[in-house]
Amino acid sequence: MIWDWAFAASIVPSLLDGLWVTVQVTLVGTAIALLLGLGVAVVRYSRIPLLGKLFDFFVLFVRGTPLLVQAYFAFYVLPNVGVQFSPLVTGIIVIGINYSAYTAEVYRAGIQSVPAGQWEASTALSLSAVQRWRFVVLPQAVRDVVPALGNYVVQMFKDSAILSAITVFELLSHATSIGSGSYRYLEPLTIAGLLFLAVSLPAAKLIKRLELRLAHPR
Amino acid sequence: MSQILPFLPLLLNGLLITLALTAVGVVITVLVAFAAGLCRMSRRRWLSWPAGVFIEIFRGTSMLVQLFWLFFALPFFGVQLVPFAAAVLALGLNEGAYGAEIVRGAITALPRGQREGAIALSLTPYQRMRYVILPQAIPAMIPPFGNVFVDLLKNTSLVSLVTVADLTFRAQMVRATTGATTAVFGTILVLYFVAAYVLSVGMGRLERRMDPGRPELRPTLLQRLFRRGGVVGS
Amino acid sequence: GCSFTQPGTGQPGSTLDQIKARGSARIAIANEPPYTQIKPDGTVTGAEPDVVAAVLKRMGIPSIEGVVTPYESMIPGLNANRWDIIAAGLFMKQSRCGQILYSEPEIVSTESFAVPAGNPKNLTSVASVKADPAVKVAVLPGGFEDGALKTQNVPAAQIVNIPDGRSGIEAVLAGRADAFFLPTLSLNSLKTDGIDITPAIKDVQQTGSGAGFRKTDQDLVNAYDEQLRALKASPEFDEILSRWGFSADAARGVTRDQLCAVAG
Amino acid sequence: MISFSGVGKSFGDNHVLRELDLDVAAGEKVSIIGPSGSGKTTILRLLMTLEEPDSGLVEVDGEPLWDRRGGAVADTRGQAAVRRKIGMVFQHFNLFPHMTVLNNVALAPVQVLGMSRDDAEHRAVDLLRMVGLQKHLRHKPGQLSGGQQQRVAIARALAMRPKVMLFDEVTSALDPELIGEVLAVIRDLAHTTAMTMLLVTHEMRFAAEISDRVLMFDSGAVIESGPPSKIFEEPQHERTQRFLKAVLERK
Amino acid sequence: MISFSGVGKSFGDNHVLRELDLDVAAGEKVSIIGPSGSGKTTILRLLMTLEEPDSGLVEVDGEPLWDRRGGAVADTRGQAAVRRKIGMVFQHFNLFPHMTVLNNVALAPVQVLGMSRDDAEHRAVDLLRMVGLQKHLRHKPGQLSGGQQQRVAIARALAMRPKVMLFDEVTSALDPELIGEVLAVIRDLAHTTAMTMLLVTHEMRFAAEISDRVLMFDSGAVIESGPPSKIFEEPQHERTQRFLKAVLERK
Ligand SMILES: Nc1ncnc2c1ncn2[C@@H]1O[C@H](COP(=O)(O)OP(=O)(O)OP(=O)(O)O)[C@@H](O)[C@H]1O
Ligand SMILES: Nc1ncnc2c1ncn2[C@@H]1O[C@H](COP(=O)(O)OP(=O)(O)OP(=O)(O)O)[C@@H](O)[C@H]1O
Ligand SMILES: [Mg+2]
Ligand SMILES: [Mg+2]
Repeated sequence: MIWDWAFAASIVPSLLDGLWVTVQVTLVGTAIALLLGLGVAVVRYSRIPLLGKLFDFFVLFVRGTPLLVQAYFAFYVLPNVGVQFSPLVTGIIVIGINYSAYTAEVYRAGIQSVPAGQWEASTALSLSAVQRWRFVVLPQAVRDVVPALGNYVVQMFKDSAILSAITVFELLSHATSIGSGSYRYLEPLTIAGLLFLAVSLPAAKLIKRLELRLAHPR
Repeated sequence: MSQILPFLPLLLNGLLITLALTAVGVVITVLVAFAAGLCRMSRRRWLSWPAGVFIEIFRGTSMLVQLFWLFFALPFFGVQLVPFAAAVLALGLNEGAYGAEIVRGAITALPRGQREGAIALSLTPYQRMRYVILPQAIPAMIPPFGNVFVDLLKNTSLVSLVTVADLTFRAQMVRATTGATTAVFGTILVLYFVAAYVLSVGMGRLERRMDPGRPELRPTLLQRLFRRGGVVGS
Repeated sequence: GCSFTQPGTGQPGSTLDQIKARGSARIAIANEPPYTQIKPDGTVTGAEPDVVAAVLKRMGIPSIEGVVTPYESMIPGLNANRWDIIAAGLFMKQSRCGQILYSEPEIVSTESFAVPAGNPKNLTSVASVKADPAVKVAVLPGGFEDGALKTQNVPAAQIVNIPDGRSGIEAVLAGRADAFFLPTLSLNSLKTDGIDITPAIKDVQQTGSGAGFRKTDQDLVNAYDEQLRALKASPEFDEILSRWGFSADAARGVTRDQLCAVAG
Repeated sequence: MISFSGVGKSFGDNHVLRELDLDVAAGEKVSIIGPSGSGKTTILRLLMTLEEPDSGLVEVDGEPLWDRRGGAVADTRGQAAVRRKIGMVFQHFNLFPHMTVLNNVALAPVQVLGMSRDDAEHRAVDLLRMVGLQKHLRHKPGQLSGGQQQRVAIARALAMRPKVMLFDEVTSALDPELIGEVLAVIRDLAHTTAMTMLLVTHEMRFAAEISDRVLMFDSGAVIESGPPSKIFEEPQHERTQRFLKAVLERK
Repeated sequence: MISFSGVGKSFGDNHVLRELDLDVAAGEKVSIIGPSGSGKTTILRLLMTLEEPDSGLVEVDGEPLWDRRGGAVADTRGQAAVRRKIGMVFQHFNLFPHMTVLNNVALAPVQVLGMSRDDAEHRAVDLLRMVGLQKHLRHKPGQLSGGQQQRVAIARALAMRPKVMLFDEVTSALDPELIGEVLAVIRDLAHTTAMTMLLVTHEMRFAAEISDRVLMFDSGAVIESGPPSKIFEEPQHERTQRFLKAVLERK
């Protein structure tokens, strides 16, 4: 028998620990990506002279390079310039920044879908730039793009496995580490895959539902 | 930077592997995407159901887990792929699963009348697909496929974790040998970026070329020379 | 590239037959000088690969092909038929000897800590690490040292995983770890300014490595051991090991059974 | 040429056709009128196999197209051959936007009838000349007006040499000043060919002019039928009177 | 209260305003009429700083809003304070769809004027009662009819206590039966407050009833101006006569 059920059962608790780390990485990474992406989108949309161009390039560059290499860069290079973080923190920051480039594009689409009349009405009410974003534009822009953002959260959940390469001890690392101790990869890798599915499939279904609800309110 | 100059050929060799992975990956992605996407839309349960399971599994798990699985677990089922093949298969299946949804989306987005117009002309299902549906759906697929291809290019870096000597793998090697961490990773970041940029510019070109509503081009000289006689100009 | 043989069964044709037919064997290495090293042009060298190459040559197999992989995937990869032989300085110990077959010992070595210059925390033994819970030691996950710390019950919180030797030195320099635990000779080849290498650590057992094989390849191991014995009896063996800083006599002085008894 | 007997069709709870019986003789030109939702389009779509009936028998040219008598599962062998005798023109043209006008018309003859490309193009050019579009062979549908597109659609259907032509409100999607050119083409067809024609239309004057017979439809049944002079001038049924009054007033 | 002198504005080659001079006294109610594209909306948008003039001077309440005399770069310091004196109601309401009616009205007083939430809501309730919507405080704009939405928009503008109110075809987007309720609110404002009002409208009868003065606009210039009785009953300019004739016939 290729598959060893007893062994498979014995490693599940350890893999669940790994899943929990993966979930934590995803949650904190999501918070970073959502906030930073929002900032990037607003700055780019506001056409702030130098910063806007800079952020344009940031988005282009981050989207044009692999997350793995970005993670390596942060992990190996940053300590040389005196920035000290644990692998976990480094990983969370890297994946958060990486995804902020994607969420920024999502927000942009949302902002563009807010009708010009909303901006004009804000001017007519003498709202300041900050107030306009805060009370009028963003609440409407974000609402429409919640499903799209949700899809990126699921994507981030899956991509966080890449952080195992910089020794973040998440689900896949747990699996390979079990492999190094027991010299078996089949069960840990298969169960790790199933755990990823167990989270991402329901999450994706939930987002689909949300999307339908937003598209057809009430 | 000067430390890594002697290793530049090594890195470029890695870049070549990366580009080869991307090129073969693109082919597999497209094949898988069309096969899975079309099967998914089939009315036959035994076609649509497995396609659906395939798509959900490959979209629902990590690319890296898939790669490890194909590399370290699949051999236990008696399937032994060389590293390059395992890598390219993992990439192609994963991105193909995303591509399948693109194919399906583009086809279902076509107005219903196109299919009905084709039925009214007694075209067979194959002819409908070949002459009516796909020629219109494919141009619509190009921009989203562009994103998938760029993703594919970036994901090739993951194969370095299963011993395939791509650009990232070579970079790790050069780094381990020289310790020139910043220069090595800086260099390959730029290389990846340029490759991704060129790829997306190329896809943009293709998109403009394939615009279906575009007026018919005047026939080129070649076409005029080699086209059989017919109704031109009648 | 796709053959449907049942890995482990050796059918059709055992690994020995296959590599003889190919004239080449795939060996797993870790790129950790002086044990293993891959040169920019792709040639594989280092103490263990050089020994393996010499033995294989005597067996009539002229070439080797190196695959660089982390320690943790060496045995799973061997079992998955990703490579034919592990030649990475993968030290023998009980658990490993239970999973794979080893040749007779090829190299024997000692273990040391890489520490910040002056060894500020005065780390000289595993016991001194356990004595101070604030000390963090970097290891390669799945490596011999990782196992050694774990069998001596060093708390997981004190162990920092790093992916390769270079990163270990960088971790010590950056303060992410207080010490980096690796074979003495490996550390010597990684040594840079600001790093000291401690003398051999006393409270880990002396250990050594041989070539690793799948359990189903007993015929290959037998053939290999035969030629290895011949090599070890010749001056060529001294020449290879001294080139990389190891002692040939030390390797001659131990047996596979002794090393396989090492706990862990 | 066409015969419906006991044909029923529902969409969910909506019983669109109930036990419909209807016969059209070879060469007959029949107009179908009636209020929105009465099932006019559904009849044409059944003939075009775009919908499947729930019960009953539909025959074309003596051969069964749908046989669901007693609710049996439809046997669709041979259906393709029967459908080939029918051409259809849609309200929204449904031209293929990625092909030239010429290719739109030549596609099916080459692919379905197996004609040579040259023959098919020659026939296409003849038909396009007939509908007055010989100048636009190389244009894409998007470059034409709605009226021109609809004329291409007629040519495309004719290219298959159908024995029966179906027209479903072919002028409803057109700007008023373009309707005339399309009706002129159909009038011409009606007067010069022996094709059987089934027309769903709201153009009462046109229907009167070209039809041998007019069917008044309501709730999936023929409630009145007869020559145009009778239906339009002395409708018997109260529903027909009301319908005609409403349509004529709207103009 | 409002004064344009020598104001020019083009969009590309399209010279929408040419050397416009225009004065509106404090408390005056002025209606602006004229053909489509003549620049009526542009005037209001300049006042609301939604567009920037190319040249000339715009003053409000004695303070400069735009000073581009000699084409100088506009100095926009102090502009916000001047703009705060002006309220505007748009053709398409532009309510904030994600806020309740109450919050729509109370937002700016809290955020811009720094009123306390309680005070702002009290004022909002008063204003919403005035426009007859006290029952809909907690509704979202999407739940209201167009006429109700436009009345909310008026209340929202009034909540800022503007000295000047701008109305840009505020009834054009409404179903005919809803126009009356909006006009009633504006009529009430015109008769009971001392606000300066600028109204772009096609409702001639309404303009006649509430305005002190009517401006006839064509191609970015005032071609005729005077009390409603004069403009509507004995227009001097041929263009005005033609325009009024066309508008009144259309009704
Ligand atoms: N695919 C469908 N699914 C559900 N209901 C349908 C479908 N197609 C048609 N119907 C319903 O069937 C009924 C008859 O439709 P049909 O299109 O035949 O009417 P019609 O007489 O052509 O009307 P019109 O003059 O508006 O074109 C309508 O109530 C319609 O809503
Ligand atoms: N943002 C803009 N960009 C380009 N042209 C514009 C813009 N806004 C207005 N215009 C042009 O300026 C001219 C005057 O527009 P304006 O909206 O002031 O006319 P109007 O008198 O309000 O017409 P209407 O009665 O149709 O509302 C028009 O020709 C219009 O096309
Ligand atoms: Mg219809
Ligand atoms: Mg206007």
